[in-house]
Formats: sequence, structure tokens, C-alpha cells
Amino acid sequence: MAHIHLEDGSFSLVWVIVWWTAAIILIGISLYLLRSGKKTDSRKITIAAFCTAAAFAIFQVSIPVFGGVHLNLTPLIGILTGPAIGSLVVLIINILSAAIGHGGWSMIGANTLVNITEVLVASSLFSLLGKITQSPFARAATATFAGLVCGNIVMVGIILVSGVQGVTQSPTQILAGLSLIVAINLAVAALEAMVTGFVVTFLYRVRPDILGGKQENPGR
Amino acid sequence: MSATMISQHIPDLDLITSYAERQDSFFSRVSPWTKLGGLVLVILLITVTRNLEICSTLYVAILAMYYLAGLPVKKLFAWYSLPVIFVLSLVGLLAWSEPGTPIFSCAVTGVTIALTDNGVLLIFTLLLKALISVTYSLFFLMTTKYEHFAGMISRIFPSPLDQIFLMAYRFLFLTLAMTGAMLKAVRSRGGGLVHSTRVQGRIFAEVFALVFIRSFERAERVHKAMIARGYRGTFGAGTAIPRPGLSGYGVLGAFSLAIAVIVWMVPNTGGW
Amino acid sequence: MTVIRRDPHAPHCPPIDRERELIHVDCASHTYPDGSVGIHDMCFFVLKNEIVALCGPNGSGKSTLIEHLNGLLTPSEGDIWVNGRSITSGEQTDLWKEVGVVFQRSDDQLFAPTVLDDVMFGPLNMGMPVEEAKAAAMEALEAVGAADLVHKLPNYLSGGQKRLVSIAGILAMKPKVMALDEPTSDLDPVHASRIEHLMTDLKERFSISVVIATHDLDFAARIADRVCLVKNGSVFAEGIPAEVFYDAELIADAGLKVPQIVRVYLEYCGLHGIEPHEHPIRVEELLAVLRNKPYRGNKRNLV
Amino acid sequence: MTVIRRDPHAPHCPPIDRERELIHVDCASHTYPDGSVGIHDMCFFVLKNEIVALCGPNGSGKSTLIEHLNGLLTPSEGDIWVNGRSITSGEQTDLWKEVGVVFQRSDDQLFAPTVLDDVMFGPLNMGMPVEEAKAAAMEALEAVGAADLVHKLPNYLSGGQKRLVSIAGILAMKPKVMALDEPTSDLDPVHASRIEHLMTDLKERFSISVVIATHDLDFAARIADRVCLVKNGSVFAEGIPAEVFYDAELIADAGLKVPQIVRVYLEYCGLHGIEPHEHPIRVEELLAVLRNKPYRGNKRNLV
Ligand SMILES: Nc1ncnc2c1ncn2[C@@H]1O[C@H](COP(=O)(O)OP(=O)(O)OP(=O)(O)O)[C@@H](O)[C@H]1O
Ligand SMILES: Nc1ncnc2c1ncn2[C@@H]1O[C@H](COP(=O)(O)OP(=O)(O)OP(=O)(O)O)[C@@H](O)[C@H]1O
Ligand SMILES: [Mg+2]
Ligand SMILES: [Mg+2]
Repeated sequence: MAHIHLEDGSFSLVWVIVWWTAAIILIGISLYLLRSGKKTDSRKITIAAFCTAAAFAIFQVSIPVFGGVHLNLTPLIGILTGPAIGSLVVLIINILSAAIGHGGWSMIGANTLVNITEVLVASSLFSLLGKITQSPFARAATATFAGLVCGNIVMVGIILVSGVQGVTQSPTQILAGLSLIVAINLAVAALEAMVTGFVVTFLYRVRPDILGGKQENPGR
Repeated sequence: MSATMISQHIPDLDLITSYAERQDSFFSRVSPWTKLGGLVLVILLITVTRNLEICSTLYVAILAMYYLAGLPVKKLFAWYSLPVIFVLSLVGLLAWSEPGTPIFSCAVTGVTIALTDNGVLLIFTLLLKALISVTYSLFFLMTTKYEHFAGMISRIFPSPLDQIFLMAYRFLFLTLAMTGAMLKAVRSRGGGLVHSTRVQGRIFAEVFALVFIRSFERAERVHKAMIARGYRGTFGAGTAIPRPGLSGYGVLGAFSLAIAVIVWMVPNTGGW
Repeated sequence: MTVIRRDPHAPHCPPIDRERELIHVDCASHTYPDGSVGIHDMCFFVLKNEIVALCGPNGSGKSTLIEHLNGLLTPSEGDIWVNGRSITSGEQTDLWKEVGVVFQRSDDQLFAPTVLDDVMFGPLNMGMPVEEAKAAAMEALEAVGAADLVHKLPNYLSGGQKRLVSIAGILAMKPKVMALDEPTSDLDPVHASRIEHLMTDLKERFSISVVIATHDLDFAARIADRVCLVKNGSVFAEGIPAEVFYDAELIADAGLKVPQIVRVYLEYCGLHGIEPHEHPIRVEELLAVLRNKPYRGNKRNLV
Repeated sequence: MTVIRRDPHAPHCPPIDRERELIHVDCASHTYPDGSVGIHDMCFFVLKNEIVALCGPNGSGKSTLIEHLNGLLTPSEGDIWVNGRSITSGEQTDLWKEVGVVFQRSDDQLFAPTVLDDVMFGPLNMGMPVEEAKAAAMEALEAVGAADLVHKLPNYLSGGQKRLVSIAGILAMKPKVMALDEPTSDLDPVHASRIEHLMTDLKERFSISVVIATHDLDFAARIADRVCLVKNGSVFAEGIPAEVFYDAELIADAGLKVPQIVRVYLEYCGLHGIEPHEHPIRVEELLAVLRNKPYRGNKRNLV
């Protein structure tokens, strides 16, 4: 959910180019990793495509709490597909979102950076936590929340560094303004952590193989 | 009206695509590449300018194109709601205390903050820019055939990004329909109406988990079906995309020139 | 009784029997956002204690009509009355308690972690305490013959089992009307006949009216009290199966094919120079006719 | 010719006719990762130029067998020979060119942006240049009668149209064997009979052998040259439809139900004291029998 909900024209051209370049470099690294590793696994591609579609579809659902909340489930994508494919998936989701007006085209670079942070943090924390706790709920919820917190930090950082065109406030003033948004984002992040926790728990019961676990003949 | 919980304020992909397929206005016949070039230039222009007149003119022009193409204007305004909220929620916070003549002020825990004329102008300009981008994007989507988009995707993006993108584009319709159907099923048994946040969260988590699981299983089956026809990690969209004509290049060239002139002449541009 | 053909220009279809009428769809139309017509000038009713079959080709609007019956979709024109109250007025928020819908794909319907959770979902939403809901769920599962599945995960059930569980999920809420969308399309004959018995059971034991959308005319012929032929989004003719299925022109009009039994009987009559006025529509009935005496195994009057 | 029942303890099933045999499944077993048995000791063959129907209840292993035929799954035990080469040895990587599979759900099969792209996908993978692939695709679409859909989006097709397009996608690759999994389950009678004609066309015009998995025995009876009954993951009996469907015990054993035509005929014979040796299995045949002369409308010998 930690999305920069800035539309086109908010950043100046220099910063648009900077964030786009940074994102393209990260995507390039992901592509390189994917292509150099063995042969490209066509099954992974199909699954990534479906994750993209599923995440986008879920974003369209408005959950009737707090007057309607939309979830992005970016950390879940990280947990399910890993960092490399996850990065590609969030790029595509951002392009699709821009196409329907949710976030500007020039913001895709910055948004992708934020989402890649979430993907990276959530997926690595999720596998790290596997050594500490067995509870999929705890692992997923913690990883998700941490991922979203980091995403928020990156988001605030990006806005502070680039500034919003026309806003003449000092970084401190901007930070004060942003803190409110961060607070709201964190509340939603808590909800998203809970939902991701449930999703992963459910996945563990029904399709443990998706999460890299062993299928142990459940309830047949 | 439908009772599903798929949000009404989010552009409906089915609707967008069916417009793109059915429309046969002048704009539908313009080369998709020309329209893509136009998108890049529009975004460039609103990135470098802060001039209200230029933004207003551009907005009116794009809205006129949208209207002339026979696209649904009422729907467009409904779809504006989220972008507008995005702009207001962020810039609405930052626009306070801009230098200028205060229009409205209030005291929050001892600190007085004021909304000045410049602040209002800022909000207004950014809002306008957002609407320009949204309107042009939807105009682009709704006047360009799906097969042409597919062709552009397979030409622009490197593998395997293009593969994921192309398949995701097709699967989107399936997952949207699936999500919609599941939510309908929840609704038809009285779910999702009155409950605690916790219960609500759990029901939605279950539905979302299923969307992912089904998507996974679907992906596996689709992949099998592709393997059964010899898939080895590459497929492309075969449709030829109409190239821009002379007039297409002309329009793009003129637009670029205009941007150059604007950057050079008009104040409040070039926010380097 | 004869087949009633609906006048496509009639602006209204008044209720025919207010006493017995549970659902009355009065010239309702629904257009999907992308402009495709789901139903158009649809007139349809459901009486107490009957099994109605909606028969029509792919894309004729059967599923769309069914989603209107419990308010998942609302008509853009026309009106729908359930139990004497209009659903378009918006005051009807508990429609789901009265009309249960079993969707075309059971996969869409089962979302809870276990079968029991899923079947309990409706009763819990109706405000039953957990224990009571559990009892209702178990009862429903037993009624459909799937009590042994109670602790399984819906994901691991076969197609037929999923169908049974999704029917149980609706049955547990004890609605007045149950609408089932193509309940037998992917089932083998044994599972299908189990569902067939369940339908008649629902009517006889629980006094639930049943609406079934199907394009399997043989199936419709076996269980329906009344058949409505759907084409291009509206019911254009209806009647008892023995009449409807013997009207070859009507069936061809609907884009369907005459059931096998009917073909055999008609040819048989032609061959032996018999006047075809018996109208058997089920195998048992045909056999009874071949034996030259009316079949008495079921309670339906053969006109 | 009689019905052949397979000895469940036979360790092997040797090929019966090497010359004509396209596919030979030799006692293959497959267990899914979660431990459920897909097929077990399955013996099955497909000859040149024939239509084979796999009939069995839900979960009997029909789909699993079909996925073995073109190597999507490989048997954990036993062996499968296609065109005289073993698929388990791993040397057979272009199996998909010889055996085409149309899946149970056509939505799973249509993934490309447009119908043309989708039908061209197979030919392109076979190494055809684009123009040639396009021509092959158009030809296939014409053969199934869906040439007008060529520029549509798969998403906006009806169920029946999707099925036709997914068949075209396989047909365009001109395989030697085509396996279709429940091709008519969600289609209305008109669409279904179109597919039915297509099947016989495939055999007669293109000399493609066809394998069909179905639990619609009436459908199998109408088009199959040979019927294999599947239960618990193996073919336990097979024969020509006129024999298999007249073996009531066998059908009950398979967990299926005797087709309606058969029931009518048997009762009719019993009634008139006729020896039931004609074995009609299609409506036309039954009618011919009722007319007291053998039916000559099709080329099948009624034993
Ligand atoms: N979600 C939707 N969006 C747009 N159009 C739809 C949608 N659902 C159905 N339609 C269209 O509405 C019409 C009626 O469809 P419906 O699903 O009600 O038919 P049906 O009789 O149930 O067919 P089938 O036997 O194939 O299930 C069709 O033309 C279909 O294309
Ligand atoms: N992907 C899978 N994972 C685990 N078990 C499976 C899987 N697919 C099928 N099975 C199991 O294998 C057995 C055979 O299934 P299969 O799908 O081949 O049956 P079928 O004859 O095609 O049934 P239907 O008529 O319902 O399509 C069943 O017991 C089923 O539960
Ligand atoms: Mg339907
Ligand atoms: Mg199957």
C-alpha cells in the first residue's frame, strides 16, 4: 500500500529521470539474474503472469472497513515469487496502474523502487524467519509489516530528496506533512499484514508446495 | 448497478477493452505508435511546466479529443475520483503555509498554518496535471485495439518481461471475473455486510488467498496447455501494428517543437 | 393446459396467481457495462412448491436471470418481486435469506478453509449461534449425502463433491427458493442422478421451490414441473414438459434439440400409425406407453 | 467381436496390432505428489483412423490418462509408446507435434491476445514461418467453422466458441492423434452437435485418430468406434459401443448408467418377446430397428 500516490507533474524532470534510471537498473539486474540462471523456467513466467493479474484484481476490491480500503499485496508477491520475478511483477503492476490513472507515468520509476523495496524486504525476511518460527501467520505478517515500513521509509526519502514541484517548504515542513500520510499508511499496513498472514496460512494448508514446502497429503 | 464489491470508481477493464474493440472513430485509426509518442510528450510537457494556462489548454484539448472519439464522459468523471483523492491527500497536506496572501488560516496546537493563494494555485495546477495524464491514458487505452497493445508490448519489453506482461494482460480478465464471482458468492450468502473488522478481514483474506491459489492452479494448467503446443519460453503477438503516417510524424514533431518553445519562452517552466 | 407463448410486445406481465407466487419478474432488462444484453424484457415467475427449468442455448441469459433472483444484479428496467416485495426499491436487504443461489461453477462458491466452515458461513451470517449453525450445516450435508466430507478441504474435492457441498451451503440457510445454475453439467451419470433426486427431495421434504438453469433437455424433462424456454434474454414460451418438448417447432426456435425420448416416441407412433397424444418425456413413461398402458410411477398428469 | 475385460493381474498388455497402433499405454501408473492415484496399471491403445471414447465416472483418471498421451505427465511405472517410440526414455521431445490435447476447460487453453495469435501459436512453435502459420491457422479455423472469429479477443467468446477455437489451435498443428477432454460438457445441444460432426470430420477428412474423454454415454455411443470403460485409474473393459453399452452389468460396474436408447430397446424387446440381438445405440438405429429393418445410415457394422 505504500505507494507514492503522486500523479504526473509532481516531480521535476531531473528526478523523474533519476528514479526511472534507478528502477531500470534494478529491473535490468533482475532480468540478468533470471536469464543467466539455468534455462528460463517457463512455468515461473506463467505463474508470475498470474500473480500480476491476481494482485491487480485484488487491488480492485474495496474492503468495507474504514470506509473502504484497497490492498496491493506487494509483499505477498515477494513472498510467493521471490525478489527477481517479484520486481518484474511490480513494474508491470505499476505500468497497468498508470494506464488507468492510479499514479503517474513519470512516477512509475519511483513507485517501482518503493515496491521493489517491499518485495525484497518481505521475501528475504519471510525466508529468514523460517529459521525462527514455524507459524506461517507470524512469518508472513511480520515480513509484510516490515516490508511495508521499509517501503514507506523509501517513499518518504524519495519525496524529500526530489521535492514536489512548486512546493517551497523546507524538508522539515514536508516531513511534518508526510508523517500524517505515513501514519495512515501504517494503519493500512497493519491490516495488510493481517490479511497476508491469513493468505499465507491458508496457502500453507492447501498448497504448501507453492511456498516451497512439502505437500503432506492434507485431508484427503 | 451491481452488488459486487468491485469498486465502481476504478476503470473497468472490460468496458475499456470493449470500447477499444468497438470504436471506429478517427482516433482509433491513428497509429498506436503516434498515440504512444503523444503520451510521452504530454507527460514531458506537464513535467516541465507549471503554467496554469498551458495546463488548462492542454486539458481542454485532451478532453475534447476524448469526447470526439465518442468515449463515455460521465464514466470518465467517476474514474477521476481516486486520482483526485490521491492529489488532494498528499498535496493538500503540503500546500499549507506556502508564501503568498493567506486565504484561510487556522491554529493547530499553537502553530498557525495558512492556505495562501499560491497554495491553492499549487493544488489546482497539480490536480489539472493529474487529470491531463489520466484522461490521455484512458483515451489511449480506449482507442487502441487490444491486439495492437499486445504487439507494442512484445516489441518494447525484453524477454521474459514481455512474456509476463502479455500473459498477465490476458489473465487479468480471468482473475477479475473470478474475483467478482467469488465476491458474489460471498454476498449471496449474506457475507460482507455487517461484521467486525476482524471477521471482515478474515473473509476477505480467505477470498484473496483463493484468488491466489486459483491463479496458481490456473497458471499451472495454462502452462501445461502451452507446453502441449510446444512452448519453450517465447511467444510473440503476431499482429502488425500500423506505422505512423506522415501526418503522425508531423503532429509529433510540431508538438515537440511547441514544448521546446514553451520551455524556452514561458515562465514557470523548466523545474530543474 | 397448453404451451404459452409470450407476446414480445406486451409491456407488462401481471402476476397470474398472487397467492402462490414467490418470485415475479416483471419485464426486467439488464445490460452489462460493456453493452452486452444479459436479459431483455424478461418475464418469469416461480410458484410455491414447484420445480421450474430454464432451458436455453449458451448465452441466452439464464445465469443473468438467476443472479437477479436474489439481488446480486438489479434490473436496469422492469421490476422483480420476491414474496410480494419489490427488490428494486432497495428496502430488501435480506433477499439472500429467501432465495439461495448455487452458481454455475462450484469453485466460485467454496471459499472457506474447510467444508464445514463453508456450509456454516450462511447460517452464521443469518445470526445463528455457532452450535446451531454447525447443526444446520451437518443436517444440510446429510441431506445431500456428503456428511463424510465435513472436515475435508474444498480444494481437494472432486467436481461432483464440490457441487454437493455448494448445494449444502445454500440448503443450510433454508431458503424458500433455491436456484441452481447448470447443476449437472460436469457430473457423471451417478452423481447427476443423485442431484436429481435431491431436487425432488427439496421440493417434497422441505417444500423448497427449485429453479434450474440447464441446456440438458433430457434432465429438464425428467424433473421439471414447468419448463421455460429462454432465448435472447427472455422467456418466450413456457408450459409443462410434456407439452413443450413435443412442440418441435418451439424447440427449434429456442435453438435446442428435441430430447431423444420424444424423437423415439414420435417416430414410433408414425410407424405404427398411432396418434401421438400420450407425450411421454421420461424413459419410464415411454416404456409404459410402449407397454400400451399409461405409466403411474410418478404423480404428474400427462394432460 | 465381444467385450474384452482386462485381467487386473496381468503384468503387461502387449500391442495387439503393431501396424495400426499409434499409441500404446503399457500398464502405466501415475501417482500425484499428494499421494492420490491418477492412473493405476492403465493399459490403453489408439489405432490409426479411429475414434475411441474413454468413459468413466468423475475422478476415474480420464484426464490423467490424456495428459500422459502427449507427455505432459510421465508414468511413474509402466511405459507409453507413441509411434513405436517410448516416451519414458526421454528422447521423445516433440511428442506435442504428434498428439494434440484439447483440455477440459477451454479457458485454460486460450492465452494469447487474439484468436489468430492463439491458433498460430502451435504452428509457430513447430518452426513454420509466420505467413505459413497464419495460413494453417486460417485453415483450421475454417475447418471448425469459426473463421469469422479470427480477430476477436478470446475473452469475448461464448463457451461454445471458445471450445471451437481451442480445437482449431490443436488442429492447426495437424497432429496424428487428437485427444479431447469432455469436449461437450458445458455446451448446448446445437453447439454440441457441431463438435460431434467435427469429430467424425477429423477422422474422415484429415485421417486423425480421436480420443475423447467423456461421461456422457449417449454422446460416446453416437460417435465412438470403440469404447473403453475407465474405473479407479484403469481401463477395465472395452469393445464396440453396441456391445459395451448392452452389457448392463459392465456399465453398472463402471459406475455409469445405461444410455436411454439401450434401455428403451431392451424393454421394447422384452415387451414384444423379441430376442434383443440388434443392439441399436443411436436414435437413428433404434428407429430403424423399430421399423424392423437394419439401419444403413452409417457405416458401422452392428456385429
Ligand atoms: N459479466 C459479463 N459481462 C458482460 N457480458 C456478460 C457477462 N456475463 C454474461 N454476459 C453476456 O450476457 C449474455 C447472457 O449470458 P448468460 O451468462 O446469462 O448466459 P447463459 O444462458 O447462462 O449461458 P450458458 O449456458 O453459456 O451459461 C451473453 O451474451 C453473455 O455474453
Ligand atoms: N493435480 C492433481 N493433484 C492431485 N490429485 C489429482 C490431481 N488431478 C487429479 N487428481 C486425482 O487423480 C484422480 C483422477 O483424476 P482425473 O482428473 O484424471 O479424473 P477424471 O476421470 O478426469 O474426472 P472428471 O470426470 O471429474 O474430469 C482423482 O482421484 C483426482 O482427485
Ligand atoms: Mg450460464
Ligand atoms: Mg477430467
